[in-house]
Amino acid sequence: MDQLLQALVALAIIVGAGFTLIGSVGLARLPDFYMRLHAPTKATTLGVGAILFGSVLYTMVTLGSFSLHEILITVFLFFTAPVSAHMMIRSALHLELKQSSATRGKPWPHGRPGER
Amino acid sequence: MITWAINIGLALTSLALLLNLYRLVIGPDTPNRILALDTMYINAIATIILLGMKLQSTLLFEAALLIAVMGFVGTVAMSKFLTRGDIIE
Amino acid sequence: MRDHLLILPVVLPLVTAIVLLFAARRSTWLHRGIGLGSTALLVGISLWLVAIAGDGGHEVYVLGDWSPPFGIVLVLDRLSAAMMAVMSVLALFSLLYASGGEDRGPYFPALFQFQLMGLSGAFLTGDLFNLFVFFEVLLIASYSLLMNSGGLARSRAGFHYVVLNLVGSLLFLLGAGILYGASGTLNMADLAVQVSQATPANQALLAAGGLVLLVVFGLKAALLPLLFWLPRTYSAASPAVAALFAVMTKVGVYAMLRTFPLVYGPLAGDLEGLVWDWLWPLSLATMVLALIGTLGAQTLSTLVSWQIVLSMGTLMTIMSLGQAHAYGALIFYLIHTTWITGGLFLVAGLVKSQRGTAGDVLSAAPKMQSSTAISVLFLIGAMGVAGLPPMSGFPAKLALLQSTGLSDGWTWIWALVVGGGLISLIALSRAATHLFWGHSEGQFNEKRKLHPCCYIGAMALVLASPLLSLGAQPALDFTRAAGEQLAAPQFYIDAVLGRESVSALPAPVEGRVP
Amino acid sequence: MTRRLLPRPRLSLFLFLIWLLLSNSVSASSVFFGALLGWLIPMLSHRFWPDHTHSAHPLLMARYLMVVLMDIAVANLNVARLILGSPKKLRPAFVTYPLELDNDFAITVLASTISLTPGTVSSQISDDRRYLLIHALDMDSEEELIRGIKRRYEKPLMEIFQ
Amino acid sequence: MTLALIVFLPFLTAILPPLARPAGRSLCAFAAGVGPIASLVLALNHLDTVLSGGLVQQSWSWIPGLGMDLAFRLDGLSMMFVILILGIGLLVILYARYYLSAKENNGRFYALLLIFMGAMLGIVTADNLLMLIVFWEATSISSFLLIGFWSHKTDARKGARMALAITGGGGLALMAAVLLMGHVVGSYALGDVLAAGDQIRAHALYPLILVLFLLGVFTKSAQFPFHFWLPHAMAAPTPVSAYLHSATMVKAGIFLLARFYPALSGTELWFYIVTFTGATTLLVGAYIALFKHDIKALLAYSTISHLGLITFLFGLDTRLATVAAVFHIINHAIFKASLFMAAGIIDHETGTRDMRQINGLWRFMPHTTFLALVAASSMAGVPLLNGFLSKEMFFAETLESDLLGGFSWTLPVIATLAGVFSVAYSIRFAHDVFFNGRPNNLPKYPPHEPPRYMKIPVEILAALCLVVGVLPAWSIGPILASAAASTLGGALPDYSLAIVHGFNLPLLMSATALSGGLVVYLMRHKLFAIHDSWPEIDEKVIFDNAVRTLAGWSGRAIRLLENGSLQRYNLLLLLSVLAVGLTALWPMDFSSLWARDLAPVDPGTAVGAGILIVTSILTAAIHRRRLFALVALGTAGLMVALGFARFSAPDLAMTQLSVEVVTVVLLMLALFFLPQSSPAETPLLHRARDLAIAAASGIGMTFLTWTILTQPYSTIADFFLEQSVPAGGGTNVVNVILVDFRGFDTLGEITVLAIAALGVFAMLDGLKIRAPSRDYTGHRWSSDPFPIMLQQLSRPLLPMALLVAIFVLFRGHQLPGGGFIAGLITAVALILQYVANGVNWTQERMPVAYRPVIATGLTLAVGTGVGSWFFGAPFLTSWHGYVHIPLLGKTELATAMVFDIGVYLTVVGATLLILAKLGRLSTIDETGQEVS
Amino acid sequence: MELLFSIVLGCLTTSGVYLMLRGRTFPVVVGLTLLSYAINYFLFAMGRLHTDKAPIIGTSESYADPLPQALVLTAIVISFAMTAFSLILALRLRADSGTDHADGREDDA
Ligand code: NA
Ligand code: NA
Repeated sequence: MDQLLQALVALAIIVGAGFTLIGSVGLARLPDFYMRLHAPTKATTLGVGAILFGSVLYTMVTLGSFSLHEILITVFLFFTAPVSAHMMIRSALHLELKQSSATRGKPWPHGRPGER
Repeated sequence: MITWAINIGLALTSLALLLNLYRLVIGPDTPNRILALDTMYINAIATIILLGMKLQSTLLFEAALLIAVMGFVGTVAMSKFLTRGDIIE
Repeated sequence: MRDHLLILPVVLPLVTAIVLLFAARRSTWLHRGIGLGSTALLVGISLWLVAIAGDGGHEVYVLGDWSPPFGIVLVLDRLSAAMMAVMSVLALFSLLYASGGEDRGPYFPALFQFQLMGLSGAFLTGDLFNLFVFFEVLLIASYSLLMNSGGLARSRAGFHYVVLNLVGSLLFLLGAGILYGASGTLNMADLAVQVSQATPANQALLAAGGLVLLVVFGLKAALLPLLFWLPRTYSAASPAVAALFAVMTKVGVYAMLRTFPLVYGPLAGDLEGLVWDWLWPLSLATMVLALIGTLGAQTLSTLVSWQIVLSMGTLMTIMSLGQAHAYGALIFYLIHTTWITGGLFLVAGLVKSQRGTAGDVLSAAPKMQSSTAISVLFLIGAMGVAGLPPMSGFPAKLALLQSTGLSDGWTWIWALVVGGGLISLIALSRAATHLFWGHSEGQFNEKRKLHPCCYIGAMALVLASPLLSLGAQPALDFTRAAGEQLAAPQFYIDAVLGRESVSALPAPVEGRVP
Repeated sequence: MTRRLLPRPRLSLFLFLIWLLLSNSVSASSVFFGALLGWLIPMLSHRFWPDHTHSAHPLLMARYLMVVLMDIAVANLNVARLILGSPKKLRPAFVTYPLELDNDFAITVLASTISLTPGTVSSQISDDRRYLLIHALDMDSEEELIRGIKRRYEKPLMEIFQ
Repeated sequence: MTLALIVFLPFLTAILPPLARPAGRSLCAFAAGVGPIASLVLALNHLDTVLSGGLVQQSWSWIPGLGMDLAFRLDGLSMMFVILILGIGLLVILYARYYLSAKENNGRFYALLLIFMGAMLGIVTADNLLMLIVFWEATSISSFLLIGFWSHKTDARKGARMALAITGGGGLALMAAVLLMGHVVGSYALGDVLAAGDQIRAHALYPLILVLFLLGVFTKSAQFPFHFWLPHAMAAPTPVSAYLHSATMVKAGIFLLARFYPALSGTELWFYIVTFTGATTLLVGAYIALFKHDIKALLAYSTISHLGLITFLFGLDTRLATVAAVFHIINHAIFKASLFMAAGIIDHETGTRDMRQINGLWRFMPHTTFLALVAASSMAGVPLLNGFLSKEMFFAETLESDLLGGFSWTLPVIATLAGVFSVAYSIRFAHDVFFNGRPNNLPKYPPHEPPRYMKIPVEILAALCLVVGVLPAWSIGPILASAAASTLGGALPDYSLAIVHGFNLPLLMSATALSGGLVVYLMRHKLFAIHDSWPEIDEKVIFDNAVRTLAGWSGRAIRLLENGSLQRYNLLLLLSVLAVGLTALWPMDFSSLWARDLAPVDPGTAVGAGILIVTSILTAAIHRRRLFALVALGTAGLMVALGFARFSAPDLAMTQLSVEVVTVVLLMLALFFLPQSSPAETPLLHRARDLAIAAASGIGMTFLTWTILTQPYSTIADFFLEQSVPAGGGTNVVNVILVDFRGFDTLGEITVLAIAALGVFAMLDGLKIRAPSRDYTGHRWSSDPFPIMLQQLSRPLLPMALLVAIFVLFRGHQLPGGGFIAGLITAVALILQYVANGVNWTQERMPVAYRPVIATGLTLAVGTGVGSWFFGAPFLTSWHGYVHIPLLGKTELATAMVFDIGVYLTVVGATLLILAKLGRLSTIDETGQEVS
Repeated sequence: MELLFSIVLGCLTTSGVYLMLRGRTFPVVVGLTLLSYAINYFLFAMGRLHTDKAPIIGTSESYADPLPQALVLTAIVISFAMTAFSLILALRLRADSGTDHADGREDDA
C-alpha cells in the first residue's frame, strides 16, 4: 500500500512537473500571443494541480497526517486562471496584437461583434 | 523513489522557468511579457511546493498560496494598465 | 513617570500625533493647542533629562525588559540630554511660528509630532539598527513636512533630498549589516566591546562598516562632497520646517559623536581614530566651500543654509580632533548654532511674509511693513551666527578655538574660523543692507501684518542666543562634562552591559557561540 | 432577522470550510474560530459578496463540476499534444459565441469553464452581454464548437441558475 | 559695582531716548544725556585715586570656563579715555539736538550713540582681554548702524558695510591675537598679560600675535593701507563723524597700542611695523587731505594723518614718545571734534560741504568762523594752541630715534614734510571756507549763525584748545601724567609742558612746516592740476566691486558645484562609498575566501540565481521602455522572494511577495501619469562612466558579501532561539523578535509607514495632473473599465482573502505570518476591489476611512507598550500565558498579539490610504478639463 | 553557493546603481527598488546562508539566525514606504515642472 502510494506521489509529481514544463514550452514556441496563452493557462494550471495533489498524498505518506490545505491553492488557481487569461487576452486585443495568418475569424475591436 | 521524483520535478520546473524567462526577454510585446511573468508565478508555486516536499516542511505552504494570490493580482493589474492606463479609477 | 522617563520623549509625541490623527485633517486652534502643549511638555521632559544626566553617569532604559545586548536599550547621557533640549526648544518655537498659518497643510500637526518622535528616538537609542529605524522615522516625517505645501522649487529639491536620503538609508543598512556580519551584535556598547576584541581579519570589515556609516552620517551632516542637496532643500522649505531642519543636520553630527568615539575610540585598538583621518580634511574643505557659498548666496534662506553648512564643517573639524575638550566645545557650539540658524530661518520667513513676490532675495524691494521689528531680530541673529559678542556665537567660537589647544593643524581651524567670521560678516551685512536699508520705489499693495505667533516664535529662538551667552558657564560645564563622557566610553559600556569594567571582561559573552 | 444576523449563510459556510482547510485540522478551536469568522467576516464584507437572488441547485452544480473536471483533464492531454506537435498544423480561430445566459455571474462561470477546457479561451464579452468572443487553439468547425459548448456547459448552467 | 555702572549706564539708558521721542527732540536729547552724566560723575569720583597713581578694579565671574570675566579697571589711561568719551559724548548729544531734524528718528540715533558710548567705555575700562573683544566688536556693530543711519543713501549703506568689514575683520584678528596671548600667558586678565611682556616677546608665537594684534589696531585706527574706510564713513551724520571718527572709535586702536605697550613693545618688529605704518599714514593722510574739496573729507584725511602721527610716536618706542602720543590723543580729540562740529554747522547752514561753493562765510557767521579758526590753527600746530605742544614733542622725538642707523634722518624729514601738508590743508580749510571771496551757488542762501546752543559744544572745545595751549601743566598735566604712567606701566620720563622750550631744532621744524605749508597752499592750483591728472581712486567703488566680484565668483563656483543635478549628487555619494570601501578592504587578506567549506550549488538555485541576474540586468538594460522594465522588475522581485524561501526565511518570502505586488501596482499607478519611455538622454561617455561606477559597486558588493560569508561568525542569535518559546511565547522566532524582543523597531517601522501614507496624502492633496488619453502605442483607452469576469471573481475573493489574512495574522507568532503579511494580504485584496470595481463602488461598500484605521493601529501598538507600565515593567514588556477555555482547551494569550494587530491595522490603513488617494487623483484631460 | 549568492548581489547592485544614476525620475525609483533588493539580501546574508533551518522552533535541529531576517523584514517595509513616497514625489515634480527629469528641467548636461 505504502509502495503504491509512494509511486502515486512520484507519478503525480512527474506528471505535474511535466505539464508545467509543457505549458512553458508552449509559451516559448507557439507562434502568436493568442495561441501561447492557451499553454500556460491550461497545462501549467493542471500541472500545479497535480503537484499539489502529490503533496497531499506525500504528507499522508511521510507525516502520516491528513492534509488537505493544498486544495485551497488548486481551487484558487482554477478560479483565477480563466480571469487572468481573460484580462491578458483583452489587453492583447486592445493593443491589436497580430494573430498568426492561419487564424480564422476576426476579433471585435470595440466590445461588440459586427462592428468593424 | 519520491526523492528522485522530486528532483526530477524540480529540474523540470526549473527548465520551465528558464523557458518563461526566454519569452519574457524576447517578448516581443508587453502582453507576451505579462503572460510570461504570469506563467512564472504559477511555475514558482510548483517549485515552492516541490521544495517544501524536498525539505519535508510545511512552512512554505502559505508562501505558495501567497504567490498564487499575488500573481493573480499582479497580472490583472498589469493587463488593466494596458487597456485602461489608470488601474485604480 | 520617573521610571519611564527615558521613553517619554518617544511616546509623548507619538501619542500626540495619534490624537491629532483621530481629529480632523486640517489644523485648528484645538490642534495647535494640543501640539504646542505637547511640545512644551517635551521641553519640560528634556530639561528633566538634562538635570538627570547632569547629576550622574549614564541612565539605561531596557525596552521590553530584554537585557542588552539582546533587546533594545535607550541610553541617556549628557550628549543625548543636550540634544533633546536643543531639539525640543527649537521645535517648540518652530511650531509656534507654524501656528501663524504655515501649519494649514493636511496632517501638518501630526507630521510635526512624528518628526519629534523620530528625533527623540534617534537621540536616545543605544542600538545601531534602532538608530536606523528612527532615522527613517525622522526622515520620512521631514520629507512630508518639506512637501507640506507645493511649488516647483520644493518638489525639485524634495525629490533630490528624498532620493539621496534613500540611498543614504540603504547605505546605513549596508553599514549596519557589515557590522552585524562581522561582530554579531547591534547594541552599540556591545559593538564597542566586539571591536575592541576583533581579530585582524575582522578588523578590515569593521573598518569598512564604520566608514560606510561615516558616509551615511556625513550625508546627513552635510560633509563635503555630500552636501550639495542642503542649500536648495533648506531654502525651499517653509520657514518653520526649515527652522526645524536646523537640527536635522545635527542628527548626523550626533550620530557620529555617539558611535565613533564609542566604537572607534580609545578602546578600538588599531581601529582607533579610523574615522577622524577622513573627517579632518573633508570637514575643513566643507568649511571652505560653505564660505564660498555664503558669499555667493542670493537669498537670505540660501545664505542661512550655507551658514548651516559652515557650522557643520566647523563641528566636524573640531570633532576630528578626537579629544574630550574638543567634544565639549563642539557640543556647546552645536547648541548655539542650531538655535541661531533655526531662528534665522524664521526671520527669513518673516522677511518673506512682508516682501511679497520679492521674497527674501537680496536685492532692493519696496520697504516692508514692520521693518524695524524684523531688522532687530535679524541683527541679533546675524551677530549670533557670525560669532559677534555678546551673542552665543562668541563664547562658542572661543570655546572651539581654545579647545584646539594649538595641537596639530590648529592654524587651519583658526584661519577658517576667524576668516569665516569675516566672510560671514561681509555677507550678512550685505544682506542686511539689501533687505532693511535700500528700498526701491513703490509700495506693496496689500498690508501684511506680522502674525504674533510667527513673531514670538522667531524672537524666542533669536533671543536664545544672547541668553545662551549669558548662561554660557553652566552650559559649558555641562557640555564639557558631556565631552569627557564621550571620551571615556568604558563608562557607557559598563552602564549598558552592566559590567564592572571593560578590561576585566573575558572574550566570549554568555550565550554566544563561537 | 436571520438576514441581519447571518447575511450570507452560504458564504459563511464556505468561509468555515476554508478555515478548516487553512488550519488543516478539525480541533475544537479550529471549529470555534472558523464558525466565528464565518459569521463575522460576512457581517463586515457582505456588501462585496454578489447578491444571489437565484438559488443554484447543489446537485446540479456538483454534476456540472464533475463534467468540467473531467473535461479539464482530457483537455490538457489534448493541448499538450498540440503544443508538442508541429505548430504549423494548428488551426487557430476567433469565434463569436451567442450567449443565452443572462446574468453576470453565470456568464462568468461559463466563460471560465470555456477557458479551462480544451483549446478555448474566453477573450471578450460584448458590452450588451449577448456575445462571447472565444479564441480556439485548434478548431475543426465553428458550429461544432458552439454546439458543444451550448450542450455541455451553457444548458446545465441555465438549469443551475434558473 | 560703580565701575560696571560707568560702562553699563549708557547701555541701560539707551532705551530712554526712544521712549522720550514722542515728547520732542529736547527731551529726547536730555534723556540721552542722563546716563553719560551719571557715568561721568561716577568716574570722576575715582579721579583722585587715579591721579595719585591708584588703580581701581572690579570684577564678576561670567564664563570662567573660557577665562572670560566681567572685569573692569580704572587707571590713568582708562580715566583719560573715559573723560574724553563721556565729555565729548555729552557735547555731541547737545550738538545733535540741533543737528538732526525733528522728522528724523532722534530716539534711534541717541540709542545707538549711547550703545556705542557704552562699548567704548567698555574697551577702555576692560580688565579682561576677552571682555575687551566683546566691547571692541560692539563698537564695530554700533558704528555700522550709525554710519548707515541715513540708510536711504547709497553712500551711507556702502560706507557702513565697508567700515564693518574692515573694522570687524580687524576685530577678528584681534580676537585671535588675544586668544594666543591668553594661551601664552595662561590668563586673560589684563594685569597678568601686561606683566608677562617678557614671556610674550620670547614666545615663538610673538610675531604672529603682534601681526594679528596690529591688524586689529590698524584697521580700527584707519592706518594705511586700511585707512580708506574712514573717509567713506563720513556718510554718517556729522555728530557721528565728530564723535566716532575723530574723537573716540578711531582712537580705540590707538588706545590698544597704549594699553598693550608694556606687553608687546620693545622689539625691532614692533618698531619697524608700527613706525613705518604710522609714518606712511601720517604722510599719505596729510597729502590727500589737501586735495579734498569736501570739508568732511578733508577733515577725515586729516584725522587719518593725525592717527598716523600718534601711531608713529608709539612706534618710536621711547618713553618720551609715548607721553607725546598720549598727549596728542587728547589734543587731537579736542580740536578735531570741534572742527567736525563746525563743518556740520556749515553743512547745515549752507546745504553743501563743497569748498568750491562755500566761500567767505565770515561775513555770514563770524562767531562760528572764529571758533573754527581756533581749532584749525590748533590742527596746524600754531603756537599757543594745544596742537602745537604735542606736535612739538613729536618733532623732538623723531630727532631722538637712532634705530634706523644711517637713515635716522628720514624720520624728522617725514615729520616735517607731513607738517607742511598739514599746515597747507589747515590753511585751505580756513581760507577756502571763511574767506576767498563770496559764496558760489549755495543750496541755502544766505547762511546764518546756527542756534545758540548748537555752538556751545564748539565753544567749549575751542576754549579747551586755548586753555591747554596756554596753560598745559595746569590744565592737562595731572591727567596726562597719570595716563602716560599707566601706559608705560612704570615711572614717567622727565618732560615739561612749557609753551616754548627755547629756540631749538623742533621749533625750527615747526617754523619750516608753517612757512612750507603756506607756500604749498599758495602753489595749490599747480598742485591740484598735477593731482587731478592722476587717476582718481574711489576706494568705495573698488571695495564694492571687490565684494561684488567675489560674490559673483562665489556664486558661479557654487552653481558649478551645486548644479542642481541629482545625477551629480548621486555620483558623488557613490564615489564616496567606493572610496571608503576600497581603503577599508584593501589591506584585507583574501585568502580566507576559499578557506571555508562552501555549500554546493544545486541546479534549481542556480537557475533561480540566473533568472535573477538576467532580469536585474534586463531591468537596467531596457529601462527606457518603462513598462518592460516594470515587468522585469516584477520578475526579479518574485525571484528574490523565492530566494528567501530557498534560504530558510519563509516570513521574508511572504513579505517580499506581497510588498512586491503592491510596489508594482504603485509603480503602474505612477507610470500612468509619466511618459511611457525615457528619451535617450546622457551622452555615451556619461553612460560608460555610470556603467563603470555601477560595475565597480557591483564588484565591491560581491567581494564584500563573499568576504563576510566566508568569515567565522558568532552572534547574539542563540539568545533569541532559546528564549523565544519560554519567554516570548512563540515558536516563530522572527515574529517574536519583531513584536517582542525588538518590538520597538517595529513600532518605529509602522510609524514610518503611517507617516509615509499621511505624507503622500498631503502631497497629493489638491494636486491636478494631466492624464494621457491614449496609451503609448496610440490606442485610445478601452471603454470598459471593469470587465465582468474580473468583477464577478473579485467580490467573493475579498471575504476569502480577509479570512486568509486573519489566519496568517494569528498564527504569525507560531508559524510564518504575522501582522505585516496579513496587512499586506488584506491591502492587496482591497486593491483588487479597486482595480475590478473602481474606487467609488468599493468606497461605497466600505464605511471605514483609512486615517482612523492607521490611528487605531498605532494606538494598539503604543498602547501595548504603555500598558506594561501599569505592571511596573518597561515599555513594550510583553506578557503571555495559557488559559483554559471550555471547549477550546488550552489557548495562548499574548500581549504581543495585540501589538501585531496594531501592526496589521497600520499596514492596511497606510497602504490603502496611499493607493486610494493616488487612484482618486483629480486629473486633467487633453483639453485641460478636470476629470474626477 | 556563497559565491553565487555574492554574484547575484553584485548584479542587483550594478543594475540598481546604473539606474539610480539616470536622469529621469522613474528609472531612479526602479533603480532604488533594485538596490533595496540587493541591500535586503545583503543584510539577510549577514546571518549566513542556511537551507532547511527556518527559525521556527520545533521544526529543525538547528536554526538560521533569525535576527537578520527580522531586520530585513523591517527594512522591506520601510523601503516600501520610502518607494511609495518617492514615486508620489516624482508625480508631483512632474505636475509642477511638466517634465519627468529628476532636476525638474528638460535641458540635460
Ligand atoms: Na529693503
Ligand atoms: Na571755498
